Amino acid sequence: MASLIKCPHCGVRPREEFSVRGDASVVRPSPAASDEEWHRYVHIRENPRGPYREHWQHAAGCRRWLVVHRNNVTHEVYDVMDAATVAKEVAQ
Amino acid sequence: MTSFRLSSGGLVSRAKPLAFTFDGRTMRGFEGDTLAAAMLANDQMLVGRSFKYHRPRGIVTAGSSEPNALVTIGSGGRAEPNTRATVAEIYQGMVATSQNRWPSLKFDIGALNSLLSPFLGAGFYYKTFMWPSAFWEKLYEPLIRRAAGLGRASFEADPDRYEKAWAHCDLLIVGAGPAGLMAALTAGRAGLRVILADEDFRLGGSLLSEAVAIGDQPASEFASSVIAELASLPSVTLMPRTTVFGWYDDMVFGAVEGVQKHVSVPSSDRPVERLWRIVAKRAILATGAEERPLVFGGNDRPGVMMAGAVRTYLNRHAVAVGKRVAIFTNGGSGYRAARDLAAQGIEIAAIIDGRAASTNEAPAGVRVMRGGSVVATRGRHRIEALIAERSGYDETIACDALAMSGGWSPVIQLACQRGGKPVWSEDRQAFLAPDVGPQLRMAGAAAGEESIAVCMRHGRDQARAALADLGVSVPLVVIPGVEGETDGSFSPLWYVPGARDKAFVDFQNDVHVKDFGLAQREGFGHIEHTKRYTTAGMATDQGKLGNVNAIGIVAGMGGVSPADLGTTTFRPFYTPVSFGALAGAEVAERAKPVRRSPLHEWAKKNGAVFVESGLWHRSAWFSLPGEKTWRESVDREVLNVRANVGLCDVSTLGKIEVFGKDAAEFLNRIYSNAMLRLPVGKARYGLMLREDGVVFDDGTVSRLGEDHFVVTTTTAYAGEAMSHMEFAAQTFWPELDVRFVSVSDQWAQMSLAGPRARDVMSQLVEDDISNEAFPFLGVREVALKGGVRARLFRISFSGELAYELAVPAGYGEAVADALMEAGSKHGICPYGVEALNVLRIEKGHVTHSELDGRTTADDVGLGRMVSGQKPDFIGKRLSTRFGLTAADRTQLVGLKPVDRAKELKAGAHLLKEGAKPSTVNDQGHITSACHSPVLGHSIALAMLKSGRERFGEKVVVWDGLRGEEFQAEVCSPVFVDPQNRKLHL
Amino acid sequence: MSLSLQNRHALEGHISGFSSFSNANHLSIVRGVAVISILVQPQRAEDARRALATIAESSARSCGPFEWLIVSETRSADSLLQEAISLDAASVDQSDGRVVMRIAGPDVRRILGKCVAVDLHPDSFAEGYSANLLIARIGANLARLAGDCFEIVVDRSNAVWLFEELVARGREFDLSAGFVG
Amino acid sequence: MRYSAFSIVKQALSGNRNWAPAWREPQPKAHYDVIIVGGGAHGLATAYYLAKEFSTANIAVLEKSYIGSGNAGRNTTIIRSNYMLPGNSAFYELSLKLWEGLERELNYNAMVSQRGMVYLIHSDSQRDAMARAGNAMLMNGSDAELLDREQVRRLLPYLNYDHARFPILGAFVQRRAGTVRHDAVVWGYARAADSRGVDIIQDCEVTAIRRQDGLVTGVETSKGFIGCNKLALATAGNTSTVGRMAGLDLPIESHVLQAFVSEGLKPLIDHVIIYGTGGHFYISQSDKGGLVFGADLDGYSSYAQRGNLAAVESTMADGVALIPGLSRVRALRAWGGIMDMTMDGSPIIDRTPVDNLYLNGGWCYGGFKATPASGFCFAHLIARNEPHPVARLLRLDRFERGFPLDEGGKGPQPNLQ
Repeated sequence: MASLIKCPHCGVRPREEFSVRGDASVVRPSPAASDEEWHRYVHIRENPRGPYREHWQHAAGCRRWLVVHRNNVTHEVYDVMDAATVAKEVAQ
Repeated sequence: MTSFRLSSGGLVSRAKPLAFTFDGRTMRGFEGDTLAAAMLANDQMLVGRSFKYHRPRGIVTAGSSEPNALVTIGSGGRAEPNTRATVAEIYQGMVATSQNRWPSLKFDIGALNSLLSPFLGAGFYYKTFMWPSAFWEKLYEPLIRRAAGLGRASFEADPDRYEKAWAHCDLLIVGAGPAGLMAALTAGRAGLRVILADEDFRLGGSLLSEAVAIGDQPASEFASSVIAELASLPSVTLMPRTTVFGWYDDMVFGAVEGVQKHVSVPSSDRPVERLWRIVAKRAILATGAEERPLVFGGNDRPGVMMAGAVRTYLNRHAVAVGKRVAIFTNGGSGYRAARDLAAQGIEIAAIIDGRAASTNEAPAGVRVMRGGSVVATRGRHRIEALIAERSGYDETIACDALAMSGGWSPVIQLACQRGGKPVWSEDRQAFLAPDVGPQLRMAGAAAGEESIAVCMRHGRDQARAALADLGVSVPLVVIPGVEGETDGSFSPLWYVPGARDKAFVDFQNDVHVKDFGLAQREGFGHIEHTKRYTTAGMATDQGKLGNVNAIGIVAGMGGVSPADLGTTTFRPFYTPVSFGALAGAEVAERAKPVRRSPLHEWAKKNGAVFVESGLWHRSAWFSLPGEKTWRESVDREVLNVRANVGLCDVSTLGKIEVFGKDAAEFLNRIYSNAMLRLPVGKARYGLMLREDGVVFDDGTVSRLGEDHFVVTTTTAYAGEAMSHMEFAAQTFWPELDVRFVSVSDQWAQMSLAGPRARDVMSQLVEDDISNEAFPFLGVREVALKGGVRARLFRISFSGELAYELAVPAGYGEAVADALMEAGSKHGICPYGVEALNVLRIEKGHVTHSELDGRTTADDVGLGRMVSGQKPDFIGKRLSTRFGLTAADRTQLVGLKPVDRAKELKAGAHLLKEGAKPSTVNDQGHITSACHSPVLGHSIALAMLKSGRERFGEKVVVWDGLRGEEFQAEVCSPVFVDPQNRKLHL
Repeated sequence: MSLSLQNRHALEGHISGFSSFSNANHLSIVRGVAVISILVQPQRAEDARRALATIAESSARSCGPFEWLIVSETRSADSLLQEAISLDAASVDQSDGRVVMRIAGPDVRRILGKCVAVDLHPDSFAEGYSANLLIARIGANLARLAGDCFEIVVDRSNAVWLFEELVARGREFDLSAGFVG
Repeated sequence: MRYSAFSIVKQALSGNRNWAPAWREPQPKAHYDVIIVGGGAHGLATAYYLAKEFSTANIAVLEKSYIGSGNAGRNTTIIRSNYMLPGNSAFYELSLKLWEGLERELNYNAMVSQRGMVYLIHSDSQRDAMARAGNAMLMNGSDAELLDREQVRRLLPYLNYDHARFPILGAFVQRRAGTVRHDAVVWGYARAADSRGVDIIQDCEVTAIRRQDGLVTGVETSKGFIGCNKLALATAGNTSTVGRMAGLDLPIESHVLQAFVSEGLKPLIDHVIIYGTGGHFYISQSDKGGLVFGADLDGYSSYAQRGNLAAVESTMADGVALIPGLSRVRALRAWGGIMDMTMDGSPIIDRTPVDNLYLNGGWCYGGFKATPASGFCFAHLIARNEPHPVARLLRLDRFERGFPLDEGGKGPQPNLQ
């Protein structure tokens, strides 16, 4: 994953085409959520070793945000999905 | 004369002699020689001095693991220190120079260190040089630094070019020896995309050094015929002179190709080196095996060489390393060397075999001392004799070279670069590659195989297995028989007891067996500690020769198996890679891409001085004849804008076109201020926050239609703002119908500012742009005379009556010319970003100097732009955290020096009067400062604790860095037209 | 004030040192190309993809799952924007914001292999395929027009940079360059 | 055994056979007053200062591998204190002062070399930011200077002045900054701590933290259970993993940062040089002759201790852009360290919601230079149960309360810090 990422829209692309934002497991709380929930969303990270979901943008390609599901020890990629698809699933 | 060129044979082109120099002495070699081979042919065995003790050192290997024969090749900007003579291909006129010696290679003052060696054991420097402490930097350290290091690098500019490329294949094969060739043939004949890479300039690997026959051909001819077939296959790419130095994630291999390292005068049309990123579906490492030195007393004397290297020089280069060669071995390799040497009529002084018994046969008439060992060597700059010991009896044997072999270590580095640990094999007495999955397979000697015949079959079979993974089945390549191979097995011998001199493990770093003992005694028993404490394995060869011996020795000292000790970690680069190759063409002015404004040429012809701004070149100011300083130009531009009118290129602003029925709702959530009910035909200043409530970026939002907006961002944040909006649209609110695309490049955008702006603009625009028809913050599409459609925005950064005109980029220059012409009678001038900055400071407008990623909207006086009404927008919730709303936060203020002659500078801090400069007393700092030509003195914007309550107070501007301390008066940050009358003219 | 406004190509004044003949490997800078961006809602992407392929005298270049560039040498941007309306797509003229280059010749893959990371083997980058990607460190759209002919659509501000990079990478193969159209 | 020139001579005369081990290899006791998890430079320094300055007896340092196996041995060895914000500046300045006396303090030559740091300036806004930081440092009693372009050219004539993509406008200089031999810091603190009775236990991995009634009672390890009165975590690279054993929620994301060393060369570069606008690159030369250099995070969450080629290439390119003469110098080795990046780029030395559990972590890539102050302040916190004055803002709750220490102004995005 650190050299090549398979974009679900564009195919295999070099890491240089992507920018990384961070943990994709945190979900933006609703406006009604507590201060504590908002703080945790912005600041607290589980930061596990092993399987991990991370937001990457295919910045020099389709410009879609992706959820890269991968292992942060072996760098193996399990799958890459469009982040909007994931967000809609989470919302349901 | 001891080492010499044979009168015939070898794989060199005797018809192509080449002259080169070593330390000023002219020597001759042939095309096909390495520098080491050619030096040996010229009887030059002494090539360098060791790192610590400056002991004389000779050529040890015939390949990339060479620890000693490091020379500087070339001169001036082409000087390359630490180049291994054993791999450097000679060319006509090559200049090679020895290193780490003074005044000369033969007489080196540094060799006195040898006398001090009892005091210079591992880690001695940690224990001394501590007093007095000031002496470390001034005396001890400079001495150590001068003594350390190897070659000398040049700071002269490199005249040559480099570049990078990508390659893709089904099967990458690293190493073109017996296994690699058969693997390539197997996959190539089946039509697969194959890349066969080898660090050598001639493909064939060990077959080039062998005297055996394969089928009915000599080994090297067999190799040539296979290579010829591979070259004829369209899907096969042969890459000689290409070192695969790293295995990275996702089957990407880094490799460096020497394109013109072997030519006298490189062509400027091609690079000297090319970096390859090779993407392979499968890979086979057929990287061979490294012969292990034997660790015995005096094993570093010039003339002591690896047995395999002796054979390479003999069979491939037709160079005999000596006339009377002794052999010290613990396996079959020594006997092979003896056989090949004898076949060329070289005298064998003796074979000293560390094993009590073996099946290996010596050539007829050669004495074999079984169960013997070498305990010392003699000779000054070259071995003259060795002292062998057997059963307690010494014997001095005269020789002029000593071929040693301690067995073989498979070359597995690449396979272990991604976390896999080498696995000790009791059976092979070697570390083998771990199972790293089916994508990467080891073949041949790299997998621990021994004979050529087995390696060839293994290469073929591993290729078949790799292709089977890819779902391809291929026919068997028929492999001819190998004649004349002998048993190459060995028994491990980590070090030879009874050494009478230092027994080196790491030649280059001068690490000998006693250093390991000391490290053990002092508690540095973990192999990583041993490495770091003794520096074994940290030289330019990265322990290729010595590490396995080091592990064997340390394991022995601890009474454990090498399996228990493990290895140190293999990391890129397999062999060192030049900065140039890794940088490629990204050098000098082309280090980063350059973006050009569509008004670049217009600015240039108007005398612009450009400044780097991110990747852009922007016009900083426009110099007129007679103006001596940039300040003169900027002051003139500012005054002209305030008095008449000026034209500024603002094309670099980010411009994003936003569409969709939810576009307004989306922008309302992205910006902290209200956007939902922005009328069509109107622009609004907008503020974006980060989710933590701190200001992210600012810009304008213009509504072009009910569902159609165009927003601008700052130049610096254009990319980030776009990504931020995309992230929000795609992951927070994918249900909204909002679509946007960057139109930054479509529009040339210019700001026309000043009281005469309308007079100028109206000459170009067909539409009515009177103040009534087109008031402040109006936006509309207009038709320019001449038929071009444009967008006109009545917005102002300068505080003057101003327009921003956006025209299709190709018309930018023509329109700017037309504005200049229309403005000529109104006194128009072009102005740059420096004047723009002065204009905005005078007006108290913030930029990223104030919005520095720590400030809130309220800090910079824009608290009203954070809507309390909207249910949700990015940054809303965390913007109310206690610390972000604390009363003593710094706030934006203006500053005027009390003594008007003083110059305020950004970065100065603020103190209360009478307060000592200290962190506790720090009241804030100046964010932006300039000379205001309107006010006639220096002004500044500053962040000051509770600043808005302190207008009129005098504070001390403290700038210890530049030796300034003076009073300034706190004032409103708006220095010019605080009632904004001019905006509405 | 009467005006006659000239459109200036981004590479005007930047192409020099080449003879008027093209070599086997040649880089053409195409003038007067209409380029528009098309953006559709995700649920309409499939319909749009099919419809875009039918727009006369133009080619659709894929930029992302819901975004295309429509490129035409013969039609005007306005007429292409009209087509977009019938597709219920958002569209915007980018003709001045993009520069179109074509690179062709027997060594074109070797030249482009120095600039792009994707595999240009016809099995993976077939004729008619197009995509946004990094080329010589900047983003652009690359399309394969034929076996040894590729078209690049690049942002205007990056056009000089990309042109210079391609020329430098092509020196080894005698790449020539010039305007067409 | 005291180290000195005399001891070297004396030992040499007896064949170097009588050197004592630098530290013992004790078996863990059943219980300690303080257990420090993590035998890196910070953990060992903490143990040393606890024993020496705060008279704490009965301390153990538990290391899962060999001491110094983490980031202590994977950095670019630079020490400096050019921090701008209150909360960081005093802390890093204390660290620099402690470095200055380290050798005599430890009787171990860690080769603290105050070679000076030259941070290049390539834009007006960068100069303004540097001036702000420099004045903050001077106010705090540290040293800082601004050089103009010609002064930089005289000091470092080999930089790219005439063909630079981003011209050099000047430089920010801290003369007291420099380099330290990183492994020697680990060994020096270990030896000094050991001599004060600290048990350094290697190959002892903590697998669980045992708690009872809201307090830590000890740790489960690969060598069995070990009890303690106070538990202190200094496990950079694994802060989240170990913290989770005690239920800590941390504002940390772990990233990989690569560093590099070149082949050994005769003295070439005499300073620490940093290039930070337009590109990113920092370099110094070790006493052994290798150029030690690095640049940015690879940019993604990783515990792999190895990086990707793209980051290698951009590092080298920025290096050649700055120093064209590096073109033909060869890089020898690349390695990766795990950076525990916080949400503001600054570290944490604080108590935790568990009363007798203390946290030292989130060092981002500033951990090495912080070693002495980190150890000193952490020891203070553990012994006195209150923060050392210079570390009082390095709090865990600063994010929730809105007091981030964001030197870079990048916001809560760890890979940009």
